[in-house]
Amino acid sequence: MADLRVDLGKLKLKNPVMTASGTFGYGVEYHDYFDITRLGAVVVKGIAVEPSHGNPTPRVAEVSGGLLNAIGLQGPGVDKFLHGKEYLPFLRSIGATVIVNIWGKTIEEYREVAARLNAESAGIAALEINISCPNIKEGGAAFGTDLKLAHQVVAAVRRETALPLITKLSPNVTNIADFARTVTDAGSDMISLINTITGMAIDAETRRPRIANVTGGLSGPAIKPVALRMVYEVAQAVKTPVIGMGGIMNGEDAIEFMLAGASAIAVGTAIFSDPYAPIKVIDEINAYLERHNIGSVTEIIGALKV
Amino acid sequence: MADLRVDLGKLKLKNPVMTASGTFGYGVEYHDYFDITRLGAVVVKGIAVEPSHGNPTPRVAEVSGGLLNAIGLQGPGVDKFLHGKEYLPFLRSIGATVIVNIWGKTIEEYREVAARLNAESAGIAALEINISCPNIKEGGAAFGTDLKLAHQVVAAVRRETALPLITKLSPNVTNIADFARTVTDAGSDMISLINTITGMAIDAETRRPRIANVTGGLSGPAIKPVALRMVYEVAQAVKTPVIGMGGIMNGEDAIEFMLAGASAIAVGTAIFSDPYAPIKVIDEINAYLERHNIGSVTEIIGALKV
Amino acid sequence: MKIGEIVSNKILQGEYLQVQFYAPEICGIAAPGQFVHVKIARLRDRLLRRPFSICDVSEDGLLTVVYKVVGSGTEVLASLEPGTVCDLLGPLGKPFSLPADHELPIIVAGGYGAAATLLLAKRSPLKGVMLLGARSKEDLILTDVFANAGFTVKTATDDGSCGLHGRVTALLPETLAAHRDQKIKFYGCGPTPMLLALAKILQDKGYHNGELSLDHLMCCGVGACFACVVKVKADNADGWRYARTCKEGPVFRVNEVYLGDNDG
Amino acid sequence: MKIGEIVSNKILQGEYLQVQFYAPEICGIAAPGQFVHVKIARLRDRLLRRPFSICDVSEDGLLTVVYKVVGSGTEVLASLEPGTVCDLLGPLGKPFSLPADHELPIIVAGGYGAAATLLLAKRSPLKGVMLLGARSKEDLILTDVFANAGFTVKTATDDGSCGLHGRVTALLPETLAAHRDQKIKFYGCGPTPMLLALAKILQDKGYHNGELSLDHLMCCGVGACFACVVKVKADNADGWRYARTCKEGPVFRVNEVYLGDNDG
Ligand SMILES: Cc1cc2nc3c(=O)[nH]c(=O)nc-3n(C[C@H](O)[C@H](O)[C@H](O)COP(=O)(O)OP(=O)(O)OC[C@H]3O[C@@H](n4cnc5c(N)ncnc54)[C@H](O)[C@@H]3O)c2cc1C
Ligand SMILES: Cc1cc2nc3c(=O)[nH]c(=O)nc-3n(C[C@H](O)[C@H](O)[C@H](O)COP(=O)(O)OP(=O)(O)OC[C@H]3O[C@@H](n4cnc5c(N)ncnc54)[C@H](O)[C@@H]3O)c2cc1C
Ligand SMILES: Cc1cc2nc3c(=O)[nH]c(=O)nc-3n(C[C@H](O)[C@H](O)[C@H](O)COP(=O)(O)O)c2cc1C
Ligand SMILES: Cc1cc2nc3c(=O)[nH]c(=O)nc-3n(C[C@H](O)[C@H](O)[C@H](O)COP(=O)(O)O)c2cc1C
Ligand code: FES
Ligand code: FES
Repeated sequence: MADLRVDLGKLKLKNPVMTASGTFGYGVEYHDYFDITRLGAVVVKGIAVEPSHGNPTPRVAEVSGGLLNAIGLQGPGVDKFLHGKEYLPFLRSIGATVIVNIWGKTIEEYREVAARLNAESAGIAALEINISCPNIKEGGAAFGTDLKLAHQVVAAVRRETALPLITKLSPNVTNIADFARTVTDAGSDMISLINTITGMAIDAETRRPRIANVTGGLSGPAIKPVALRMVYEVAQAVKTPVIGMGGIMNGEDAIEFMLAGASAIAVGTAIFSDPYAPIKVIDEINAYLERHNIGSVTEIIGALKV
Repeated sequence: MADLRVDLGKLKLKNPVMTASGTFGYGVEYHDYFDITRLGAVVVKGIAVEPSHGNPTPRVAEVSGGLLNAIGLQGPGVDKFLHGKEYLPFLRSIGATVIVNIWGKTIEEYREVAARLNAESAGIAALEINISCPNIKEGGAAFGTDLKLAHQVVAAVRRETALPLITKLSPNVTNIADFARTVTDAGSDMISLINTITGMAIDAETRRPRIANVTGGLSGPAIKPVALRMVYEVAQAVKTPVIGMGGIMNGEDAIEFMLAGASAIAVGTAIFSDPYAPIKVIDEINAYLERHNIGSVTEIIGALKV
Repeated sequence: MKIGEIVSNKILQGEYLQVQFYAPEICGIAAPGQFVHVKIARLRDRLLRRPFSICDVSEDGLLTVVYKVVGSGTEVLASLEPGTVCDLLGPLGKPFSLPADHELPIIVAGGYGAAATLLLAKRSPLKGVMLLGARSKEDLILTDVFANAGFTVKTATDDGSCGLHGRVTALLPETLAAHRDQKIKFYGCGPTPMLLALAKILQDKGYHNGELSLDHLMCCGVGACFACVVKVKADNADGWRYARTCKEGPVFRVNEVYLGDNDG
Repeated sequence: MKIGEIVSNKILQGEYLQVQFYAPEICGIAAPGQFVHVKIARLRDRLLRRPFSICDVSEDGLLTVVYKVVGSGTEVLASLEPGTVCDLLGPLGKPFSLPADHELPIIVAGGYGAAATLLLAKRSPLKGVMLLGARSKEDLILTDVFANAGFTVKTATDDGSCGLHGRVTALLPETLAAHRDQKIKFYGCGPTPMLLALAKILQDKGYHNGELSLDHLMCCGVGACFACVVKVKADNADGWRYARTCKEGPVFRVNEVYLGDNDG
């Protein structure tokens, strides 16, 4: 067994494999399938101050090599997350490493959810700020596609908590490295990427969009080359540890992200195809390292030969 | 047979199906397979002032649902294109509708290639400006990801020619509609999109990038949802006729792009899978229209019900 | 035999096919109304599993699914030869609760709803009535199997080719009249518009003792992604919330079903 | 039989398999050294065709390809049963020119190079010498077929398990010595490093009468995309240009091959 531990600055993990927010619920849904404490970390679905309905249906459309979704961040709100038994209390009780993905519609909402989680942070290993949401105060410009807003939201959250902070970048930008620099500047300890790429699917027969929200986010193998490229660009641009994701289906994909510079990775859409995917990825990373006589997974981080 | 003619302002086509630049050579390569004058237009591989080697090899990598390429615009240069018998003279001789895709490393180079083509424009139906190239004078920033540069290059070409002008947008930007507005402003008569999305592929065994250029452009079905979304956004933002492309494999895909607002479409990577793809797309569009009792293909342009 | 191996795969009737998988563990614990989430071997460019109701289970571990070819996944499924191994997840979802000993089950079904309620019919202590609707005669599946299970089968078709000419819900009044003196438990499974219509009739008439199986396009199938939601009544300002049909459903109590604008 | 139908598909020897397609039109016009571009049925998530040299053609329209499983495409190809129909494009590429009546062909081959030169051997007026290299004995394919075609076969293996222990090019000196008085035409087909080494030897020694088959990862296969290029000598400032191996090649004259830094 190779040494799978990774060190992301303030966050130390038993292995580099996380689940991608929104694809693994709150963990409890998969604990019947495997022991989720084996994961490097469980990243839960986005949590906001208030409960939220999410978008109208249909919310998903399957496309070539991927999935388009516009779930719209349905969720229980921070109160229920902190106290409802199937949420954080469950994760605490089994001892999972938990990363809480957070979102808001204004900077104030981001700040507040971070403050609330900070106040009852037992069992929370880190916060992940999802900045791919539209800022309703600023007329809908997404935080994640505007450098100034991105800085503001991260800085606001940073002031509320000493918890390790991950900022999750949107790929729908011209220059991802600029965003990596800005959020690092604003106090983010780590960077995760990529979130979904905005896309659209149309039913030629009905002439309607295939998801009610018209556009949605593309995930899965279709986006892997774009994700790899962005992880590489960010790892070149900043020293901040990077968590890579986007279309990881197996251990080989995970290795590729780590070679490109990711210190950890997350498995998302693959879980819908195979609930055991995250565990298999751990095993396959280990097998790769053993086959190549590599003692520690840290040796492959950024080890791409260019 | 439905009426397949489309009208893109200054450019009138017998049907809406073109080939995507770089995937159909100079036409001659496919004339053995089918009569290429049947196409709405043949868009040739990018032409520059000088001949160009292109990038080192390997230049392509196959990925899930797509292709990553960094051909690097290998080409004969405008002189040979105008006079070499397997280039424009051949296309003229068979009476194909020809669109010449052009590129340069400086604004001056764009201007010059446009001027040269303008001077011997018999048989040229339109120019398509590929703005996805890095501007070597401005330190490598791609024309297509900088609003000011995009405007300048289109305006410079516009001054050289009265030929119908298409500007081909890069998808690697935060706000594609801004680019559509800018190039329209600068005098572009039409807009084509999308060019490839920058991506990367890594060989986990050798730890090397799978293409020599490290990054390359992603094309094929993997990018279709992103392409459809951008076509839709641009069609909403400007009145300029739109030529849609990105992952079109069959007639149904083509219909989807037209519903989203494209007045014509181009088939690219699909040709590598099936050289007859563009002709099949024409036939399948016709079959769709007949099945739905639609007399003219123009009726479906932008007819998405949202 | 391997787990997930296809044992037979053939036309059942009209457009419907029937596939049997070797799945002893799932068979051992499956309850009526639950489903399996199937990864279809060879459907390489599609990631998602396909959900199918469990139609029947046998003691020797054979799980039956009845399905119709509607797209690429079911097309590939239809082409799979016995011996092919598929990856099945299940049983998933909240099942129907069986009627109590004295309750007469009235099942209202359309489409593959007949398949999704067969196990319920087989396991009901009292044998009741099956009201089955379809577009046309050849789409009325499993009628003999329900009859063999002791149910009275009444049918309605859109084109009048068999049974009542019209909607299946139109069979309700005479059925209710015939069983006026019995305690009835209602079950429904079929296309969403049919179920919403049925829920409205039942809620309006005060027939609260019933369960409807409402489903929607699924991704994870286990409650993790919130793709598959429908609106159910809720104690909040809007009066509804989105419930996950894969985990909180597909079976909901009649009274839970939200009758306002329900996109689900 | 349908065009493109697989007639047989089985192990030839060691790691090599042999597939036969029914392709009468291609067989009718195929020349030595050309290839077919195969769309592999069922490889759904991969778009590209796979190029394979035409190993042999028969009068009844059977086209033979010899291949090795190296990735997903060839893996799927190996699993295809007779009766499966594949879409073949071809014959593609510039062929070898046959030796003139009085020219003695000396073929230097490695890997699937033996398959790519068999038709050449069969059609050569004078029967010459086949120098075949491989890693090990079991990779030396088609030696008997070349012998039957009248060729003298000499072998070299990296591990010394058959023939000369070493590189196939090391067989050249004695072969040339043995045929000192004849006009020789050289042919080469195999891995790029081997061909570059061979080209250097031939160019250095002034043996200009020869052709080498150089190929590279392909997309379109017809000269349209510029994916498959290798460097060839050119009359420009750099002394080289990228030539498309699918259209301008795969066969190039010995003298065309660029011996500077050649990434191709
Ligand atoms: C809980 C549940 C139980 C089901 N049980 C059965 C069953 O017993 N027998 C049966 O034939 N079908 C059943 N279905 C529907 C079945 O899942 C779909 O027909 C199947 O997923 C379609 O796959 P496809 O690849 O062939 O079609 P696709 O190409 O994916 O889609 C074709 C069409 O079917 C629609 N569709 C796709 N997925 C679903 C879905 N999950 N639910 C409804 N419509 C869908 C699409 O919107 C589209 O219009 C069930 C669905 C659910 C959610
Ligand atoms: C003109 C030509 C003729 C050929 N003739 C034969 C033949 O007769 N028999 C035979 O076994 N093979 C031949 N090849 C190689 C064959 O095309 C590849 O082995 C095949 O495409 C690999 O497909 P795959 O999906 O199995 O592998 P992939 O998963 O695509 O790749 C696996 C490995 O093979 C390499 N590879 C992929 N494509 C090619 C390629 N086109 N050329 C070289 N390496 C490649 C990849 O870089 C990778 O390392 C020929 C190639 C060319 C260009
Ligand atoms: C159904 C679905 C829901 C998602 N919800 C969230 C979310 O709540 N917060 C978030 O930051 N990302 C969310 N994502 C994005 C994923 O976490 C991940 O960044 C993206 O899907 C790319 O990884 P993948 O290709 O492995 O899925 C969601 C993705 C999917 C498919
Ligand atoms: C091999 C290859 C070469 C290309 N060369 C060019 C080019 O010279 N000029 C250009 O504007 N676009 C070029 N493109 C982009 C295509 O024209 C098209 O915009 C893109 O591939 C998306 O369409 P598709 O998915 O149908 O291929 C090239 C694409 C490929 C795959
Ligand atoms: S399908 Fe994922 S929550 Fe129901
Ligand atoms: S493979 Fe396209 S030019 Fe050779």
